[in-house]
Amino acid sequence: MSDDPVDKSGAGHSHGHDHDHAGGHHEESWIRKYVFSTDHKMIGLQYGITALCFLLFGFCLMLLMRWQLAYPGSVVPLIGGWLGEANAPGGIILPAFYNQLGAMHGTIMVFLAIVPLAVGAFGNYVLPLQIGAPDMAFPKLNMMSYWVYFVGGIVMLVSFFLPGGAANSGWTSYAPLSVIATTGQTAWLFGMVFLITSSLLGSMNMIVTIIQLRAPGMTFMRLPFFVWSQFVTSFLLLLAFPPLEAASVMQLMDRLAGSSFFMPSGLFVSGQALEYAGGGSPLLWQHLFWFLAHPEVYVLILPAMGIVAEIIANNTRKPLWGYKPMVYSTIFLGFMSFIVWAHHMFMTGMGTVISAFFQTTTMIISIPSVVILTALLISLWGGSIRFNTPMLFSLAFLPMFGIGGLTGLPLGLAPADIHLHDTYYVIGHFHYVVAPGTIFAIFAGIYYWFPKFTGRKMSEGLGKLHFWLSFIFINGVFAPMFIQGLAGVSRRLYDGGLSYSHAQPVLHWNVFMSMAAFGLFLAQLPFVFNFFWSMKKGEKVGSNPWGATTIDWACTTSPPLGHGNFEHIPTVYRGPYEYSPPGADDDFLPQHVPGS
Amino acid sequence: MQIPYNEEPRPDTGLYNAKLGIWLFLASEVMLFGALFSSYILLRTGNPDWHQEELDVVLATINTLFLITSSVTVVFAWMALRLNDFAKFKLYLWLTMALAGAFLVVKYFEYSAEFEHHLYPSSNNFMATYFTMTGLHGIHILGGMVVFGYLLGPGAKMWKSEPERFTNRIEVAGLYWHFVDLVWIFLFPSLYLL
Amino acid sequence: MQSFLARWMPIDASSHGAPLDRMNAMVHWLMLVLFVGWGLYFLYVLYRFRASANPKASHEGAKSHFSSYIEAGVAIVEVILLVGFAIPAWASWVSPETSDPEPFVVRVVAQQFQWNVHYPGPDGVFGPTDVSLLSNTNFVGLDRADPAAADDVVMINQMPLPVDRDITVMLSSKDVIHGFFLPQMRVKQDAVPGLAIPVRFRAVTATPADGLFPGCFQTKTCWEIACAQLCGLTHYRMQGYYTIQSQDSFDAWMDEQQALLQPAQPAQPAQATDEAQADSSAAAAGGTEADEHADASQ
Amino acid sequence: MAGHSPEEISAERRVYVTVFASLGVLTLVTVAVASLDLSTGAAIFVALAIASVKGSLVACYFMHLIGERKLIYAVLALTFFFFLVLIFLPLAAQADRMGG
Ligand code: HEA
Ligand code: HEA
Ligand code: CUA
Ligand SMILES: [Cu+2]
Repeated sequence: MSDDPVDKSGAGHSHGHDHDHAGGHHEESWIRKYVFSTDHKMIGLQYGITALCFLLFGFCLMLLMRWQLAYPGSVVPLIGGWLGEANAPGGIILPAFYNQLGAMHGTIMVFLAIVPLAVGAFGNYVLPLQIGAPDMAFPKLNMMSYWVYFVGGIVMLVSFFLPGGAANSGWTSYAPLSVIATTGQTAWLFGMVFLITSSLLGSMNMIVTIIQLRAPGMTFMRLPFFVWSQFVTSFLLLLAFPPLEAASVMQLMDRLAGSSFFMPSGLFVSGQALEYAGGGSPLLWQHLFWFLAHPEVYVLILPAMGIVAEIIANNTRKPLWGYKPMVYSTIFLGFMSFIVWAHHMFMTGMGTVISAFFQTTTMIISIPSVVILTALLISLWGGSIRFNTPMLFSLAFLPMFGIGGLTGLPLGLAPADIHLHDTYYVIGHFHYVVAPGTIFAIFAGIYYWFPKFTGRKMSEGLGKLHFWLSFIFINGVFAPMFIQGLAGVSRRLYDGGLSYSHAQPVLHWNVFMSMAAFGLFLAQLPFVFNFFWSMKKGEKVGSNPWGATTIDWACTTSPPLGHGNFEHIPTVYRGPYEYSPPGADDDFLPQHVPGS
Repeated sequence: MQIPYNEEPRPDTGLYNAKLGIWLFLASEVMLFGALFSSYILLRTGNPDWHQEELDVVLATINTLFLITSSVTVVFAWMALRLNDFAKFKLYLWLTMALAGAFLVVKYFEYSAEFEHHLYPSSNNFMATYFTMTGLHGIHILGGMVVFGYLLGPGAKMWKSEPERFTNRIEVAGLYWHFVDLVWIFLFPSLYLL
Repeated sequence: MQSFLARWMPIDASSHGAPLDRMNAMVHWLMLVLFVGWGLYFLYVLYRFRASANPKASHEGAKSHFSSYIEAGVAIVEVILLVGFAIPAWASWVSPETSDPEPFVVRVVAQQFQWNVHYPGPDGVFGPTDVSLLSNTNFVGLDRADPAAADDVVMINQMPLPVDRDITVMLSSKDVIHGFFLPQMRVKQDAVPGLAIPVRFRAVTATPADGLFPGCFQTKTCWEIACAQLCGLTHYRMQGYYTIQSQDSFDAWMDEQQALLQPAQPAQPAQATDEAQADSSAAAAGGTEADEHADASQ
Repeated sequence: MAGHSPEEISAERRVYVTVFASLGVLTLVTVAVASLDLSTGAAIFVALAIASVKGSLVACYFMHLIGERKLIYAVLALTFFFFLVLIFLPLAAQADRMGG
């Protein structure tokens, strides 16, 4: 195989001017290289590491909750004493603390872990390589996005130490509860303003990069599917996030300046009438929140689909089946995701017409997902399937996303949602899409691109162990949630439903699910070990260890990979997945290699 | 390393990077202010006891004229650069800064007068909307001034090294500035006149 | 077909529940068919096209178009579910056909962390309420001075209802958003402060004898009003109790309440009777403790 | 992109000055109309119509949207559609509620 990029230096680009680009060709200082780096690869890694830490942190918050759900009101073992007297006197979690954990688990997982991983890390690192760009279009802005994200994360973390603790009104922060909540909510809102700003800068950068910096010959229909998924995702981030930014500002006004945007007249809390002007609308908050948050859930899944598509094409050694329908479906999905949001609000008293509208759009939006999933499934047909670790995670993604997606259908039909809304059924639905869905895709991506990050492969043995244990345990955590949900167990219950009689027949599942969650935690140890061990000791590999066709594998592999990525910008001659071309010796024909 | 299309437009899109970037940014700004306008309409139509305060139309009209004028000066600054007239450019951009400053000063007096009449965001939802929208708009003005300040100060060096790119920067900053003007054009009647 | 989900779901004692459950079951059948079908295909493909068995991949892959038919099939079934079931079912949830000329109306006012139930009494007219009258003894702000209020009954966390009547619950909230959830009635509705939302349903089965309080809290056989929406600290125990009774026993209960109201004292006795009527443990789960927590919620 | 020759630029300048004058006039017109005591509906319509004209002038000439690239139009069309969704769907939801 050829590691030499095609020599067509800077075709189509002109570099007329000398300029005093700081540190351009000189040895960069440590700070410029590792901290305030403008290299998209370093920024991608910064995003990745930070977000993995948040993922672990979010998981740990959840483990505390799962302990409480399994054994309500009993002392948290091992770490109970460290949780602080205000939160867990004597190691027993208080309701107030449980609510903080829940709100922060949701917020951290969504905004600080998964989105930064899927978009910040993979998007940043892989995307410019896949389109043959020397960097992102605006490297300094890229650096800024990361640091703004970082500050947002710190604000969220620090909020645990405020009087009254972190935000405790759910990740949805429904008003008026959130408006009258403790100071943690203010920190949450400020944190969100930072996180949203970061996403905006990042997505704008990403779109410009994709449109402007594609290598010669890289037409839109030759883009790897991963790039398409990031492209659509970026538009969702760009246009759906600002309304929540506005809403956060308005909620801040309500909390700090005493306005009443989300406060209706005549509230009477804890035996006292509140002093305020009134006339606001609690449902306005919900509209603005879900206007963001529904597109947001596709932000969580689209990059995952992109990663999975790359890996499936590579490991079936054949082109993706239905690349074009997949691309069109993704665009359509992105577009539709702006007009389904109120399916989260069926129970707020919706009339017939509006609910019919949102039910219809919700059913319509399920079709492109079906098309994408079907295309991926059919892509397997006729392949020569290699079951390496990235492929295992990618394959598992399909039925797991299937379960999550399919359980979205009854929720999308308002009459069926009457019974299921705000029960564990919803929790089960979306965790199937984000945990064994997106997290698995992210694991797959880490195993797959690790050689690009480090020049070494991760251990396959440990990887497979990680996969099988995770697969079993994660289903153990989430499958019983559907049963509990059907039984009518509400979500966000401090005691997991203990005091409700209709919950009694399904209560025993709580222990089972929590045990599976602890098992899931243990199952991550091989991964963490593998991750660090392989950086130093993993098998050394060449630039293109998987025999891949996309041009991220055409540049020499990191660490030598310098700022600028390619010695010469490659020229692209064909579509992204020319695997097993008829009549060729090699079973893959990279995009940048000339010839038939 | 050099990022392509910082100066010259990419042939197939006809755009240089920052131009596309700023329009995307403005698109997100449309959604930001859109959400506020949406809230304003929803709260106002949904509340039978809505109370619209009388605001100072004269000051707001003056401010509107300031902003419109500053939009002209900023395009003139850009034109001056294209004619290679750096001195004129500086003059026009300083003028823009001055007009923006004047806008904020007037706004300051407006706010003080409102506080004196005991009108705060907590008074009613009209005042809350008013302060939030004009406040956010004011922050955008301030942001614009910071950008112009940079382009007149340390950023001006680029005129020597990469004049094309510098001219582009001015165009892009101008686009942002016109947008801020445009938002005001809608804020003015919705808050002061209706 | 319904038994498929009914195994896990609470029993359904309402008139509108059966079609909802049926629809829910139908969707789940669709899901199951898709999942099992694709699942079998998936496993087969993984086995048949493993690299060791199929060392050379086919460039074209699948040639048939059967997937388009499946996609079209899914779309058609979804359209049928939507147009044939979901939209009409929602329309009748929003405004059900009533057979009662006069539905039985009751107000439910949610608050952190209890359900206040306000009956109009035998005269069928709600006494006026006002925010300024709200207090820790007058939970719905009822103006007892008004004649229409004289026979009004206010209960905390207790909601007896007559069977086979069209019932309208006018739902509202005093503080934050709560979720009014009657699992056996297939009723769920957010209680949004500032709005009064009518929730209409009809119970077709009375609560079984062992489900009637007092004492149901220990035996776990009662029917509960659950709070579905996160509303603060004690959201998890914002529990009420409702019973569906024959019209006779409901009337008898209402008479008892009227007798207790006789001294014609405002508010106070009505509350006291609630406490007395509710079994100790049930009351403990509702009113009294909630007040303690309410202070902490700010 | 606009040309660089001095003639073209001075033509451009004339356009800008004209637009500026129109904006100024329209501002005064809005204020004048507002003092006319129209019915609420008419007042809102007139004020927003004038604002839209002014906005279009700024967008078309100062921001040279007239003669901008297709790509930018596409982005703005998409944004405008979502903007309308954001304004009108919540209103529609508020209008169509259970129990009227
Ligand atoms: C990544 C995230 C993600 C994704 C992709 C989805 C996808 C979907 N979601 Fe989900 N959803 C969430 C995240 C997500 N959701 C979250 C976080 C919440 C809760 C928020 C909260 O309240 O806190 C939620 C809540 C939620 C609700 C509100 C429920 C309620 O509160 O009452 C609804 C209602 O319509 C809904 C519907 C849907 C639908 C119809 C889809 C569709 O797009 C799904 C389409 C997919 C398919 C139809 C699958 C196709 C499958 C096959 C073809 C078979 C394959 C089989 C094998 C491989 C074996 N979702
Ligand atoms: C992207 C989103 C996301 C993700 C990934 C998860 C992941 C998980 N969630 Fe989460 N969850 C939410 C979003 C998410 N959740 C939201 C939005 C809510 C609603 C909150 C609310 O009510 O407001 C919620 C609520 C929620 C509840 C309901 C609580 C309640 O209602 O009271 C439960 C209960 O079990 C739960 C469990 C879990 C579990 C067991 C996981 C597990 O899958 C976690 C698995 C994690 C891993 C496998 C990570 C492993 C990490 C590493 C290995 C890091 C390695 C590090 C280095 C190498 C440096 N979640
Ligand atoms: Cu009330 Cu939850
Ligand atoms: Cu959704």
